Amino acid sequence: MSIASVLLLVGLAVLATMAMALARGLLGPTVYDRILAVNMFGTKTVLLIALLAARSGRSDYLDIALLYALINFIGVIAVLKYFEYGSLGHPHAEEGDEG
Amino acid sequence: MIAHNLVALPVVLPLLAAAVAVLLPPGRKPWLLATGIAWLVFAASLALALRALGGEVLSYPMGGWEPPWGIEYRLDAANALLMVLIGAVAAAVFPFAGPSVKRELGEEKSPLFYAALLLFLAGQLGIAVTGDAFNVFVFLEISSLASYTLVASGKDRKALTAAFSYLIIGTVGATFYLIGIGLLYALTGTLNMADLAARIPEVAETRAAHTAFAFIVVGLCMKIALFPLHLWLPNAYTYAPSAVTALLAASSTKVAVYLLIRFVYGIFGADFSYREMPLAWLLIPLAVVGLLSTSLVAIGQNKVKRMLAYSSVAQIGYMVLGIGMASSLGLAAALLHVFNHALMKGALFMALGALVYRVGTSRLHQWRGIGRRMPWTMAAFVAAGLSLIGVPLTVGFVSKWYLVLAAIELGFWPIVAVIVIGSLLAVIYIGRVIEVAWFEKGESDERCEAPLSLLIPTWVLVIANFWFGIDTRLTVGLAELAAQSLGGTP
Amino acid sequence: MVPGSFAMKHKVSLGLVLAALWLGLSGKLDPLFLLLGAVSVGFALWTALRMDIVDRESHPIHISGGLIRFWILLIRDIVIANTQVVREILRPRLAITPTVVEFESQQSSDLGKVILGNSITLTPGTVTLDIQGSRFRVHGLTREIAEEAASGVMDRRIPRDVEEGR
Amino acid sequence: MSGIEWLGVILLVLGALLGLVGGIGVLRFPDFFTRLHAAGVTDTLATGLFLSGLACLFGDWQATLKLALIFFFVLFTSPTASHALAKAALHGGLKPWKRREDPHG
Amino acid sequence: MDSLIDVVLFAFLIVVALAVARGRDLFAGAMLFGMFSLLSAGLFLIMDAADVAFTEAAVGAGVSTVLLVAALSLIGTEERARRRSNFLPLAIVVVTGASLIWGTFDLPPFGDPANPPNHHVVPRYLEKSGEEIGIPNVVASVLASYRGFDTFGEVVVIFAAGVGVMLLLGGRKRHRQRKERGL
Amino acid sequence: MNLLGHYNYIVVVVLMMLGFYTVIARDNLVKKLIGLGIFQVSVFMLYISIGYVSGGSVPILTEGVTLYSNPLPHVLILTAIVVGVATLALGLALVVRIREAFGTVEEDEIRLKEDAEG
Amino acid sequence: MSHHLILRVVAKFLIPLILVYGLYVHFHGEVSPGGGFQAGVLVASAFILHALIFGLNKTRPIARPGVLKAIAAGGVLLYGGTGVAGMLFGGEFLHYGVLAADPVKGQHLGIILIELGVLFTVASVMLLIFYAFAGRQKPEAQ
Repeated sequence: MSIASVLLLVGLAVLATMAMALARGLLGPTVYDRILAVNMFGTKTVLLIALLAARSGRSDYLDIALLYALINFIGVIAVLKYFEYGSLGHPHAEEGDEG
Repeated sequence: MIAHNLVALPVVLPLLAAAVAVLLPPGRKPWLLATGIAWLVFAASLALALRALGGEVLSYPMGGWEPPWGIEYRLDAANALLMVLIGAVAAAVFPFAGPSVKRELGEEKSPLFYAALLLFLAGQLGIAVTGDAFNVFVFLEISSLASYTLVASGKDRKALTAAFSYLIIGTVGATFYLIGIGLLYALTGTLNMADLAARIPEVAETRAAHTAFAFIVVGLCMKIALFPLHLWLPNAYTYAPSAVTALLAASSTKVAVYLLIRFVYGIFGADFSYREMPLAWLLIPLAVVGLLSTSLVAIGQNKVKRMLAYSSVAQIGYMVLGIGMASSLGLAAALLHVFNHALMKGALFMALGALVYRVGTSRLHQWRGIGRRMPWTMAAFVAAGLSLIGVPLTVGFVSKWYLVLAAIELGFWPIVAVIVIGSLLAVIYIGRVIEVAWFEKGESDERCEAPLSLLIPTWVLVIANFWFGIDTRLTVGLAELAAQSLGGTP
Repeated sequence: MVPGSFAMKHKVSLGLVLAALWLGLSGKLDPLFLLLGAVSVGFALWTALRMDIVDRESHPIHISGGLIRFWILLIRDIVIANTQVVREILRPRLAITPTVVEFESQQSSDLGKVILGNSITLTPGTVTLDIQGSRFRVHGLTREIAEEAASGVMDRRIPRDVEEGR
Repeated sequence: MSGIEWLGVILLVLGALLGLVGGIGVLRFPDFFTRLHAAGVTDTLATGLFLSGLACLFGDWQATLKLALIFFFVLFTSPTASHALAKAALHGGLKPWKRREDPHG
Repeated sequence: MDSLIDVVLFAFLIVVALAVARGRDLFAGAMLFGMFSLLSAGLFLIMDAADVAFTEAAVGAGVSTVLLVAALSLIGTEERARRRSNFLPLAIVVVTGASLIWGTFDLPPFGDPANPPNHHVVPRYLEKSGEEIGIPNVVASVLASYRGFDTFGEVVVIFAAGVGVMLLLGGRKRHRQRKERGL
Repeated sequence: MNLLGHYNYIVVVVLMMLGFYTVIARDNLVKKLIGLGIFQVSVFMLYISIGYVSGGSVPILTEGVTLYSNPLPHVLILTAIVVGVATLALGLALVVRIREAFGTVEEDEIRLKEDAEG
Repeated sequence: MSHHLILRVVAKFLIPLILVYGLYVHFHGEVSPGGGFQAGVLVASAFILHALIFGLNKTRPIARPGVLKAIAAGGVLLYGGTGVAGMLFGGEFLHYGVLAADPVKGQHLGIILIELGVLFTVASVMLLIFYAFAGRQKPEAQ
């Protein structure tokens, strides 16, 4: 068993997890389930990219994973904000720090 | 230094000026800047055209990297003709835009509006001179994005939907083009047009080359608005602000026609396009059907702007007819008609803009007696209309004459008949406007001529219609030179 | 929020953190890249100050001693909780009893609440649903897990010095 | 394979298996809130094991640092996103599923 | 290793694209589009296009999603069921796709180092850019120097989009006037 | 012709056509834009497939590596991705304005409203 | 969303890190994947995160639309200006080799300048576009 084949197997496991997340995203039923699925899909992709980086032995690929970990968060926040307030600009709620 | 970089300047200047325009305060300044730039571009393109007329081919390596490694700008007779055309139309339309746009849209957004106008101009010029197939895509998108914006800034809410369908069709067209270029790149490994032309014969037998050709042609035909793919055009022209319509009608589709010519003759070669691929069987029927049917539709319109828009689709039929004939003469006629149609449609839409400036609408029934109230403006409209019909001594006559000659040369008599019928249909729709404007009685006879700032640019273009109708040395010379260098016969 | 030297301390700490981040990412020590790094850190610091986001909340340098112990215990908790949840998932017939519990936390500072809330969420099996004042609402996968979360073990573990300056 | 590589492989496999289990949970559990817990499994321990396994295989300090950074970010953002999501769902009127009283709610 | 992961990723992509084509929820469409970009970023990475993957991840996951969500917050997310017949679009798509597949059959083999693109123009970039430009990332040197003019065009495209969006969405005054006239 | 060696191209074409179908078959304007995005991204995949060299490495000059993937398609696609986002942004801005002006983003309903206006 | 306690604290913590990371991606574009465009997106997304959590009204004074517009135009002008400088020094448009005595140094200088131009334009335009969408109010139901 070489490292390459281990990486392949592990990669397939990650892909299987992604498939399950995708299935949840398509099944729903609520919109929150979908967002959850997308978020999970995102973290798994980060792992997949990190795995690909390990395969090629290039640490600079990890930058992509890092970028994605950061950006994914912003996307989820934007979606949530939309669901809570219906608008991304949302002028009020400056006060009242605790919700 | 200027002489060395002259090829790049017409593209670089408006691009930089667009960035500057955004920074200017709302008001007249952005307009003045844009106009100045347009004149500079026109001057530069004339200087270039004179050099091209001498048979010179100028190659300019962007970034100092010689082709095929870098992006080449390449000026020969065909693009020189196109550059003069774009420069001339811009030089006339930009001054016209000032008062017209101020009336139609207000001044608060003028920095952004003129930035978009300059970007559009730069995009068109970039497509015209670039010698790199991918660079074409980039500039196609610059000018397209700018033109979607410009169309959408029209007053009527339908301008928005018109711009949206333009965006969808335009992007699909550009993506088809991109697919074609990708396949060509996979086959030849180059993006430089001259290099492509040299390497395509080796792979001409492959199916991938045929597919690439098909995708490029179909993609460009969407941009050209060739008959069944023309549905975006009438609305876009009708609801855009007048100055924008004049500019779009005069240059946008023309640049796409030029690209089609460049690919069909210059890159794939007439031999491949007409022997290997049945291009003539595609183009000529579509052109004929499109020409006749849209001319008929134009007659039925009650808005003059929409009528002219349909007439534009019909006129595209003439150009495509010229391309489809696959002869040097036909190609020269097509190039000539590209130039001449830009002059006449530019003049027509500007005259129309001047009329709308006072009347407020282009609905025909509200134009009763307008000829007596705005004689000079209406006279410009009629003069340009005569050119559209193809009356001798106008540019319209020159290009149709060459088209007829090309058809006769090949013995395509039915096509001669189609050209004549098309002209007769143009007589009908232009005649309707003349009838309403001069021979029907309006509510008042008070004189209300359009302001000189609109009239002068309009008349400049109208006079150009006659000038190039009489003195055809520059245009015919360039067109024939281009047709020769592109190699018209299969 | 906190004037004077206290705020300065946070600026310096943020600057150090950012510089460390740059060096770690870049791994290059030649002058050009160090200069670029200084520029980048300067820009980020300047923007952060303009955004007014440099304070004790975002840079809790005042918590020191208990933090390591807290982390170790948290990691242990996470591992244990994971095995619990995995067992629930893999049970042939689902036996979960989802429960929502509410409890009062002793944390008075926002930072303390955030640490508690995120720690609860980080441990699988429990998710912080809402924080109202000092009242936490937590969703647990089973009743036992939820009740354990409400018992306040985690709450008491958070270092006291989070509260400093309040 | 050297010792550290063995360690890396074991960690990786463990992480991937844990992730799979989380995925099964996300599919199996009856409602959104319970699925959140299953997703939490894949976010915390699975990610941690996986990334540390990769760090062992890389054996390069810069890669290790970047992997640690990724883990650190995931550790910060994932519970935050989960919490925000749960809060939004509650706010949006989603009722947690309960055994016995209403098995399909 | 590559080809297996490749196949699975492609399968995901097809599922996602089908879901977009068939689904009715615009919001789900936006999220699926984000996933699509992300998966394609993974594929780009497998095919050694790290810079492209980077950009696609940044754009697809970040910009596009945020923009789509922002726009949907102004538009609403429900999509009405379709009434027209699907026949014509389907026919167009099948014809286009079939011709494209027909055309790609005799493209040079996938991944073969002997393919023409690898022997014309590009060798110069790979062999000389080190000494001519002096930076190791060949994509960056081609992007910024050899084909710097394309990149200038790219910047201008972004700028043009900014100008367009500001012209269309900036300022509320004109919008109200239009609505009164329009309706 | 070699089906296995070309499955990459075939799948990419299928993806393109799914996107293209969404553009031309759906009435919802936002859906059209999403379809357009998928269409474009699939074309990008075609380009990257063309540039792939099996056994090659990412085109960042590294000592000891001689076989690199073709960097030129990467450069082209970087530009094209940017063009894609720009188009998406502008298209969405247009859709927002259309929604404000017509109260709907379904193409056929808009057309009905337009025709009613004449 | 600023009453989201946890989000607020985490965002405060993350924003500076995203900024530094974005600039790292920018400046290391020559040796590893990345460059002006990706960095521009990252920098813009740091501000977008701020706007999402603290509200657009808090972000606008920090990155004012007027200033952003100037930066966007400035980026294009910086790129174009570098090109024009190539012309002025006797080369072609965007010929960086002539910018310094040693062509390789010139190339380096030119690339740094144009990448900065890309960064400026992309970051500011992305943010401006976000402002344009998020700052608009939803039309009343019709």
